[in-house]
Amino acid sequence: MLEPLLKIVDLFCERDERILFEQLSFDVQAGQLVQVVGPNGSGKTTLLRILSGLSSSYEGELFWKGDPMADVREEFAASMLYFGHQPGVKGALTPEENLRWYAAIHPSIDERDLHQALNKVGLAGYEDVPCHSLSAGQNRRVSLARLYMTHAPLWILDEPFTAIDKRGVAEKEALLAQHVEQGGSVILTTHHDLSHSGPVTRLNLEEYMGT
Amino acid sequence: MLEPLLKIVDLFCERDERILFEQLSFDVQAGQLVQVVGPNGSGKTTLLRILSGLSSSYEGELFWKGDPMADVREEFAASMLYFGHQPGVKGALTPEENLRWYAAIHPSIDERDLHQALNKVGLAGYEDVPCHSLSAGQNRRVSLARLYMTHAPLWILDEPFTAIDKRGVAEKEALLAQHVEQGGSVILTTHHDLSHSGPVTRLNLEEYMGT
Amino acid sequence: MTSMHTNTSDESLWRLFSAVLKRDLLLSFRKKSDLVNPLIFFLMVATLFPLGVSPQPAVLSEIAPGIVWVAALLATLLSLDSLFRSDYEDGTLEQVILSPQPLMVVCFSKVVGHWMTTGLPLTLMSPLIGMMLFLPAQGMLGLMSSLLVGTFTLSLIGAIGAGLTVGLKRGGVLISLVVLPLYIPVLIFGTGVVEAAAMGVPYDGFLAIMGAMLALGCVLAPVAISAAVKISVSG
Amino acid sequence: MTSMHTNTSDESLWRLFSAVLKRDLLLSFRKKSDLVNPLIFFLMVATLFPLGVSPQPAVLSEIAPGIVWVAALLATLLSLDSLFRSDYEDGTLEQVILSPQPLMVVCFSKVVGHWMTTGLPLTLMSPLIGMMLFLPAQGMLGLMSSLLVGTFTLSLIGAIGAGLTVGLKRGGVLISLVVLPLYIPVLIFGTGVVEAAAMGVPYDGFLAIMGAMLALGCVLAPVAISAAVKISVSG
Amino acid sequence: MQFSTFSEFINMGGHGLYVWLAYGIALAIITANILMPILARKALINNLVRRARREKHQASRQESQKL
Amino acid sequence: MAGKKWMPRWFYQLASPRWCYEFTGKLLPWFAAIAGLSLVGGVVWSLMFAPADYQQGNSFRIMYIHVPSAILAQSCYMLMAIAGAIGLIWKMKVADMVAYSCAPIGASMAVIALVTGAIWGKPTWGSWWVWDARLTSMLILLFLYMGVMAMHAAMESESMAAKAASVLSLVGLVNIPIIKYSVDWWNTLHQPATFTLTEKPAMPAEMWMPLLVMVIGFYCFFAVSLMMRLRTEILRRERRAGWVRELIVAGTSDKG
Ligand code: HEM
Ligand SMILES: Nc1ncnc2c1ncn2[C@@H]1O[C@H](COP(=O)(O)OP(=O)(O)OP(=O)(O)O)[C@@H](O)[C@H]1O
Ligand SMILES: Nc1ncnc2c1ncn2[C@@H]1O[C@H](COP(=O)(O)OP(=O)(O)OP(=O)(O)O)[C@@H](O)[C@H]1O
Ligand SMILES: [Mg+2]
Ligand SMILES: [Mg+2]
Repeated sequence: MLEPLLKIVDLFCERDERILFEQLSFDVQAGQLVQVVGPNGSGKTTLLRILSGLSSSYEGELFWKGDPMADVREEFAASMLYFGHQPGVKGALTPEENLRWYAAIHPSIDERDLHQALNKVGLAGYEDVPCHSLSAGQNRRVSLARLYMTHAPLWILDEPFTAIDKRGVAEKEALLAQHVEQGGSVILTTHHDLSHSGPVTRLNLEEYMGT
Repeated sequence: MLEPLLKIVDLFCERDERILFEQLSFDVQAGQLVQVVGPNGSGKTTLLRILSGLSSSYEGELFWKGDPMADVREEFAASMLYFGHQPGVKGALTPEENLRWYAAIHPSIDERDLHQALNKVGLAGYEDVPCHSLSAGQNRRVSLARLYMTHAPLWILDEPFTAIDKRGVAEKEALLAQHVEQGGSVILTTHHDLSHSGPVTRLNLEEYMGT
Repeated sequence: MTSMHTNTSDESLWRLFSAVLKRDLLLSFRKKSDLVNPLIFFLMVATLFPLGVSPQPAVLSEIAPGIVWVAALLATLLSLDSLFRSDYEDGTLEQVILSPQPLMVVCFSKVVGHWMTTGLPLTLMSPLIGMMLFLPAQGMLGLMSSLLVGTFTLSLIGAIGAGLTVGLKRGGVLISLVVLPLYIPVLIFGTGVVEAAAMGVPYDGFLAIMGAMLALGCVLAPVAISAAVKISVSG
Repeated sequence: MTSMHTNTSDESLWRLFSAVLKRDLLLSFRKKSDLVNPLIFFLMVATLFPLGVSPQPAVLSEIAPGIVWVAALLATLLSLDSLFRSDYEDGTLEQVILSPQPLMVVCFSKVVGHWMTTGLPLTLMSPLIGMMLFLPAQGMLGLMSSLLVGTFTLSLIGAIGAGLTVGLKRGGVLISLVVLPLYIPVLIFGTGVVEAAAMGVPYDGFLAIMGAMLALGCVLAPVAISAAVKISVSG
Repeated sequence: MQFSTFSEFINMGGHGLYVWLAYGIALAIITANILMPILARKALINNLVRRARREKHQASRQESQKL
Repeated sequence: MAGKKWMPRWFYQLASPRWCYEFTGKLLPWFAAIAGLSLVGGVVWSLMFAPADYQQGNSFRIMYIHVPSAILAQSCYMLMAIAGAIGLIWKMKVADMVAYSCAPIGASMAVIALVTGAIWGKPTWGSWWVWDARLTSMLILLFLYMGVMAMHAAMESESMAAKAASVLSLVGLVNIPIIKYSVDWWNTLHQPATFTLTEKPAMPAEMWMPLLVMVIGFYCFFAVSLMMRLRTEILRRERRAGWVRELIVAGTSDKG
């Protein structure tokens, strides 16, 4: 294999006197799907926020395609798509307007795929309903529609399947499998079993737990 | 069987010009576990909010132990425990203080079971950590601890397993099974498969979908 | 498992009242800033006027009663926005409404807690501001007594607005619109008391009227507040 | 799949700027109340003074410049609290920070949007309030021009406070503490302009100083705002 | 020496109240500024000592359990 | 970190909390001694030996605490903002702690200046308070301190609080000259200065000598108080580090 897409070296993170993980090193290759697992409070969200660049309260080093993260922050940002606990959907805007806005702020998201994406997540017919009158799951689907529109090679997803119904989950899993097959990478946490996503590398945070 | 605990007759609900469900009639008996199923946006949350008394935008009739709901609102409130999308946990208070407060406002919740309940949900050792520095799953566990402290016969739970890890889900399912066995009733929505909860009655909202 | 009836005896109501009050005070004391910030805001707003209007003692002492009262009114108003908001956002308000306990008592208790953490300290601090605005020394007692009675009325009225706007995303300014017109009688009588006191005229008549407004508020406001909260939550 | 570089050419920055601005304006126009509320607040605060202070034209016209400015300042301040808050709460702010686009441009664009929906309408409405407070007619132009320049400076400075407090549960009063001291120069020069104009004295010197403050703000504030937002979000 | 008698010194030519009040308040605030860090430091060290002792205790207990 | 090579060595040593703890431990007794001596000496001198002002009489003696505290309140803000900037730019923890420790000291100096000024004003101007340019800008300075302290108090995480407070104090630093200028201008427009603080009779040496002593004493007191707060803060934030544990285990004998 070539240079790993993302390389994590000796990561250490502590919160409120408790070491969440230490000596955490792993590589994410192109074409790999990494599932971060661990019980509640083991630090999955914390790890994902560190990897995406949202949090800087850690020690250790991150490399993007071989370069230290600090030097290539912008390039990394352009090639990464993050999906957090909050769906990032404005209630007063319609699904369509929400996605257009995402296309404007993120160069890897292509506005032309918008209608197709809404179709794929099962929101055809809801294009012009303001999001605050959608259900919990529908709101998350709006945000997930970005996955159908992006060219970013790395996806970081924090519990993307929360509140999504069975069929929706199966579809999303297929999408992940396809993305990985095309050479993209995914890092995700979920309490679901991944059954339709092809080979999965598991990263168990309990193994790196502090003493 | 005797008088059903909760009787729903010809319920109709419409939102934004779209009929969510109509002619919905069903009974909840003591000792029954009802799972409301349906895809995202089919109206599960809406139904649960109507049943619990949080929402009154519906047509149809509800009976509690044979009496029309409006007449026995207070008795119903005392015998029902609701768990919604929001965990209802104050970030600035510790898990213990949060639960004490619940005991103060709800007569069916017994303060003496507090420590045992925290133990059961795996939060022993976090009694005096403010909840804002707990993870998403831990926060929901605080709220779920109420289930271990209550004597209320009817539980209404809206996606109680969101963000809870595998082992936690199994334990909660066992708790539901035990509650049902002791003659309590549960109405819940969840996108998980219930596998450890004994017999489950399913209410599929798609069958009552409006035309 | 038997159904449980609520015990609405006086004693149980009192227990509920004190549990809610204790929790709200605990929340305030845990975040000290919640206690101090309205005070500093009060002080700062009062300072804006000498800067904006005129620093001359003659001018200031004339407008001092109005300024202190307007500043107190605004400080109360702003701190009110958060009275129900955090409870709403994290889902506790939903739980309170669903509980069999009388919502009115819970609401009244929250208002008392709010007053104890804003109105009362505001009253205690008012002489300082009175001094900075050259309010005559004989006016101080009138200032404090009118604020003591008045701020509680303000909290009661404001809580109605807070309850009505709690379900809205950007309540911030809306609550002012709802509440300010209702505040005007309090403002008029409050400044009336202070002006009378500053001139050395007896002011117990005005103060009695303020007391009457407070009594009326204590009776009627809790009903309105709990109705407002219920509407907002079960929208 | 190739990595994508950001195109930070002027044109793409302009596109980003206008996309953000358009969205914020759209959000305001969809909730009409957001547009109207600061205006009504402005009006109401200005009406409190005749009630609280004194209804006499002589007194009012003397304190009018100060009152209009203080009311405008408070209206801006209160509406600022929500500048980043809803974006923070629903997770959009997180996404903006993670995007490769320059945060400074996004922040500046949001401030412009805020000014267009509060400062500008406030300026347009100010003659009405000036009239109600018996401000001499020759002072109106000074009032409007000082507000036009000054409210934008207020929005810029206030946005720093909004960015710093956005992560906190009860930002409400804190933002006032942080921002009010920084507002004082604007208040002083703003009222200076109005008073000079009302007396018929030339005021372009003061206005030039306000312009200079605005220019300084435009250069420095976006840096501080984006730093503040980043700190708040990434804890 | 500007004052010939002690009471003159206290009286400060009629301004005694002001002068002594000012010096008194300043003294109080300055002492508070010295005392508060000392107290905070004491409390912190006590805390840390207690924690260190507790950890040592726990460690030894775990040792003995293993044996 | 750019520009590493051009930084003098002490800068990096200071960046180490441990070195800083030990270094301040050595300095502390010296400063404490100077502060104690000059404050006691200065107070005795100013209360008993300095001549009374021919206009203001003995209330003039208030100046000997009023002026040093007013000067100190201003320089403390500078130090706080500069330390904050260093903490922001070079991510230096010790600088953050210095900034954090400065705020309450500066605020209390501002309070002393205001209170003593107010007390002085009563016999001199016949009123506790006037909206004079100097007094107003000192009040605003106190507000700025309060904002910074409120920021620290409101944030849950220490590193976040430090960064946020630093941004705020830097913004305040840019604003201080503007505020000063505007307040000066405001006062001259509204009211012909009835009392000017600047227009002082040339002070004779026996008047300004004790003032100089007091100023030195205040600065040394500031250093002492700052170092004590800083040391506690270092211990608190580094409590997990090995050297702190050793220090604690070695005994609580280390006082200071
Ligand atoms: C609350 C009231 C007062 C405040 C906040 C205040 C504030 C200040 C400030 C900020 C300084 C500047 C120190 C410096 O940077 O050199 C100062 C100096 C001074 N103040 Fe006050 N002052 C107050 C009242 C008074 C009064 C009533 C007097 C006497 C009549 C007075 C006399 C002086 C003198 C003589 C100086 C030294 C002048 C100089 O060094 O330039 N102050 N005061
Ligand atoms: N506040 C609202 N105003 C108007 N319509 C709404 C509102 N909330 C929800 N709806 C509509 O009601 C429908 C049902 O929403 P509900 O939240 O009950 O769905 P749900 O079954 O709980 O879905 P999920 O599985 O996603 O939680 C949605 O399709 C939505 O369009
Ligand atoms: N804001 C915070 N301040 C301090 N500690 C925190 C904070 N947020 C989380 N923590 C701590 O960090 C730990 C890890 O939290 P994190 O959110 O990363 O867990 P998680 O693995 O995502 O859990 P979940 O499955 O419940 O989402 C928690 O145990 C919690 O105690
Ligand atoms: Mg998580
Ligand atoms: Mg739902």
